[in-house]
Amino acid sequence: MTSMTYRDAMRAAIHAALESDPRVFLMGEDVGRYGGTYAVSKGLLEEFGPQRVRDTPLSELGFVGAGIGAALGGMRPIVEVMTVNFSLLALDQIVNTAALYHHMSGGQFSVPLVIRMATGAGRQLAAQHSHSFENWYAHIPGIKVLAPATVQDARDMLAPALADPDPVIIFEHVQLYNTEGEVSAEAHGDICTAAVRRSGSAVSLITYGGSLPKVLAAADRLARDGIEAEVIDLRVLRPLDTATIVASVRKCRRAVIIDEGWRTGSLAAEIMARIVEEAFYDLDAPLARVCSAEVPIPYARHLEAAALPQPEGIVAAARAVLGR
Amino acid sequence: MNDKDIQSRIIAIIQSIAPELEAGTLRADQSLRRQVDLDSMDWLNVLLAIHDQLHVEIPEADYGKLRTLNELVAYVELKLGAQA
Amino acid sequence: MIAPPPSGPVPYPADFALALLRDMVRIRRFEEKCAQAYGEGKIRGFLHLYIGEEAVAVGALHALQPQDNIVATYREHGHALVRGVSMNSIMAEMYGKREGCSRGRGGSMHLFDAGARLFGGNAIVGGGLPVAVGLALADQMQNAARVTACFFGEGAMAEGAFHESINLAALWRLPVLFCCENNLYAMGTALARSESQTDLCAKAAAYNVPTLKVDGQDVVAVHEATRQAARAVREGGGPCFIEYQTYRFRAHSMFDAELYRDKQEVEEWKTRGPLHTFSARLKTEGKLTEDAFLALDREANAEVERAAAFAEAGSWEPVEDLTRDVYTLAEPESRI
Amino acid sequence: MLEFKLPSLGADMDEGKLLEWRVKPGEAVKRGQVVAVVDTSKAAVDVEIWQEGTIFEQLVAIGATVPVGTVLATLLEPGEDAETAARHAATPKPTPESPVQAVAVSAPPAPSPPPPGQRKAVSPAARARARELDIDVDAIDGTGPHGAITLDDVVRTSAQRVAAAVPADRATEMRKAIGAAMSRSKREIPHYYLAETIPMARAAAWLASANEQRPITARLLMGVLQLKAVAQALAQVPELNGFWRDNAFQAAEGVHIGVAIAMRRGGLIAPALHDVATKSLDQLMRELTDLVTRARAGSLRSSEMSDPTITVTNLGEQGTESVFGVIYPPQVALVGFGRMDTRPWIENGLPCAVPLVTASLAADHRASDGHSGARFLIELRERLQHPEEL
Repeated sequence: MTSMTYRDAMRAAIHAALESDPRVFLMGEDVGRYGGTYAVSKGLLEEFGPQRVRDTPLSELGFVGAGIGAALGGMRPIVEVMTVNFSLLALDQIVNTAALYHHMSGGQFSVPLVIRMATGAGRQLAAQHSHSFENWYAHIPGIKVLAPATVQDARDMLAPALADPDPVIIFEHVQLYNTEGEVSAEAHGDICTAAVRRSGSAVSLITYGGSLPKVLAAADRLARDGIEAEVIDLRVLRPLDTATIVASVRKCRRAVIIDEGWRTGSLAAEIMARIVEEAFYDLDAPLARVCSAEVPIPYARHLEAAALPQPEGIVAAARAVLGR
Repeated sequence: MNDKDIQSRIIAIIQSIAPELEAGTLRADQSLRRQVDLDSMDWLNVLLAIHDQLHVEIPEADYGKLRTLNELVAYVELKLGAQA
Repeated sequence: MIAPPPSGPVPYPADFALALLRDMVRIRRFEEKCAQAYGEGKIRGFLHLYIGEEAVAVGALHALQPQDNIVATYREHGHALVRGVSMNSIMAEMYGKREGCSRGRGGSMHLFDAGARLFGGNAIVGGGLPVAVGLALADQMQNAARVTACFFGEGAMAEGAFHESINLAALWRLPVLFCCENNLYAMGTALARSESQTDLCAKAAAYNVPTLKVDGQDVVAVHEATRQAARAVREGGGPCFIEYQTYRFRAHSMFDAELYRDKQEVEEWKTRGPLHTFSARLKTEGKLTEDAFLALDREANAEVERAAAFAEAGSWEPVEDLTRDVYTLAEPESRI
Repeated sequence: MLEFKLPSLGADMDEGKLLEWRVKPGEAVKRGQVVAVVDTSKAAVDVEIWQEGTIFEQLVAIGATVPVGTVLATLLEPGEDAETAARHAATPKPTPESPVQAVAVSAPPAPSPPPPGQRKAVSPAARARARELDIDVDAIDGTGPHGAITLDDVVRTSAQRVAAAVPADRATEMRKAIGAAMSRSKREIPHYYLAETIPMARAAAWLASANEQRPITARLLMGVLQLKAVAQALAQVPELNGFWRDNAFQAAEGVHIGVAIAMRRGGLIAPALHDVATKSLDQLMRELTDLVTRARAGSLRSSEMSDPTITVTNLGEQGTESVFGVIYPPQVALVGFGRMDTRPWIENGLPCAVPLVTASLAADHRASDGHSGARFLIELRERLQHPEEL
């Protein structure tokens, strides 16, 4: 086992992909000479050259569309959209081209494209740079959506994503880049199942991406009072691993979903709907969720902290469904 | 719904209020409330159930026409016929 | 006043000239059949006909090679026919049948054919441009001697997609042929009411891209210009922009009342129709007789009738296949 | 013979108004020729014909609005003349088979049954009511999805159980309890008895009109009016409302009337209806209905059993003319209502048939005497003459 940061793990994954498959290339704003906004691609330009590590003009619609075209043309592009906030400019290409092509062409064309985006808040970047829209993308049939939350997943989910013949979007929460973690030698990262990060039986705490550390902290605090919470890391937001979610809720009979998106129409809402559809008779308490306050994420540190899900809120929600 | 169905539905309603009643022993031509111990509350509940399950409005003024099971069935059938 | 009808010698042997004419007639009769089928309720949704602009698709696509990539728009029946997509499968697609070239899922605006490297119609104005840039990028990275021709109307030049795409292509010297079919009206908005700079070539030249302006009604001029541009692009000269000045004789789609242009202008442009002007030139040069034209027209009509019958007899895709192909690898049901 | 039908000219066009014919009967037409002008939701549109032939008959008049597909005109095919055309006219045309197939709506995954050995599927509502009626859900077989137990299953089970249980142990227990209370009452309490006949015409008329404005679900019973009248009368005679403890009378603050409820197969319970004086008739009716239902289902709360400040027994239409009850210690009074029916009565000197009820009072002579008992019954009678104030 070696220890590395989430950022180093993702760079190692990209490096391995570039090295092992000539069809793979990285394209995005400042991924080359600047080394990547979050320094994920530092050093790759020097090693692989400008053809395979391509800085693009500030044209999200343009270069995401170009990524789609290159995938149709036989390449395996990794397109980096600096953050999900800028991906709104490229939504038309993702929704109206990438996601539709295989079905609408009657199965003739596949788009083996990976798009990576930073996401989430917590760095005082204010409203326009702090969005969480994973649920928008997880709503779209035809694409897959991943949210690696651990360093191991950051390293191991890219390869299966590149191997997948359909578009895959990988969300990397900004608060995770600096986290450290153990990484095993050989890879084991599938892109279709959720993971039980901490087993327990009192309540299921279901979350993904940047919220995982907060949920694990909350679970530790609950454990001090003898409440053993189970923590589910979704890892894949589309398709949702409903089986793992329902199995956990059947065991614990209570669930709290922690989701940094806004509550209304959130991924948490979708997960609650599936639990009620499939595990209604196993519930001993109403489902609960902890989401961001429905407000443009403010700049001031204390306000941003108040807007986002925090361990205290997660503990309180867990206690509420336990009635303790 | 013919009168056979209506009768069996009404007997089921009375049984839900007076579980001890055996359907067979009920005489359709004699006073219902004398054969089955139904006080005014029970009787109101019977009419309520008929209203809910058979969607028939029974004003208080008609109570007099509903002494026996036959009268009750005929009354309900007449009302249902009118609505169909 | 508009220019006189196309004229002058046809520098091609008779068989090639007749091939050009045949494709134009095939498109014309096919589109007329579509209008009829739409009236009978067999084709639904939106239908954008290519009548009047046939010379652009025929002239341009005959100047490209089978291995080239084609990205088109929702007015793409003609392009699909000239690229060799079977008329049967196109008509079946319009009828929504499983035998359609997109299994009945795309309809008139979304014709796809992997074999013909037709990467689709596209109902989003300018939607195909970034995709074309990507295809060319892939070819450049794989040293494939391929040209990606993307067709779009002058309306698309007001979309961000056009500017981002042509800038990327010029910046990375990608083998893209930007084919602008300027038919003077973006749906109901005339060119001067949508573009501050109406000289479209000047607009494209601002991106350091060589441009050509050609009479889109003259299949010879179209063919020559496209051949010259395609050769330059194929040799790695970077992208090229061609403006084909053309005109659609019918409404933007089924139906609009054409309140935005007057009937007189339509009649004037009909005097510059691509079919009758080209066949007149061929007759004067003895490469075509009236009987030969009638035979060619009958042959086109027969092909159209066969296509309509094929589509009529086609089958509906079973509803059980509704979610087939949403993903390439069939996902286990519980996972979606 | 060919038919020229109004074509559908757009995705959202269902009908069109014929503005103009561009051709006349007898005129030859070619494919693609404009033969008419039709007005649609957007604007007037030239309509082309896609058949060759000569116009035979124009079937739709100018100005008429017709749905898409209507035959506007008939045509003679090239080389066809009028009378051969007539013979063809009768052959019906096959209509295109409709493309819309029933779309299989994929039902959402039904909650799968709990794996065997796992505990039973019980709906939250059912689980809550079962806890209230202290019923063991595992003993119930459910009628909900996959055999899940529903609220109805619990209610039905409890009703059956109570009905079944009473004859066995519960009834004998209850009998013993009633026996003990009654014999203690007779032993310790010096009862005195009074009775008064009360005209009920006004009350009955008021009740009939009140019930006309109420849906059946909110209909009032005469018994509720009687209970409220008792509570109002007690305000004038408080010494009948309270308890005899440590050899002294303790007056009760509120009026909580123990309503005597006969169990289905024998036995009697008199749970309390609280604060009768301050509640509306509608609220009392709702609470009485709930009280009777739960009493018969055996699910009374202990608070309801322990603290009535007076008891009322009402034999209803099946009862006798009058009833003289036995006081429930430690209460000091019991009011009885006999069967209400129409009997002869003198009103301002004239004989008439009036609905009457006999109200009786059994009271503890240690706490009150005949004089106050009589004042109570007269006040009760007076209250029932003003039903609108109840």
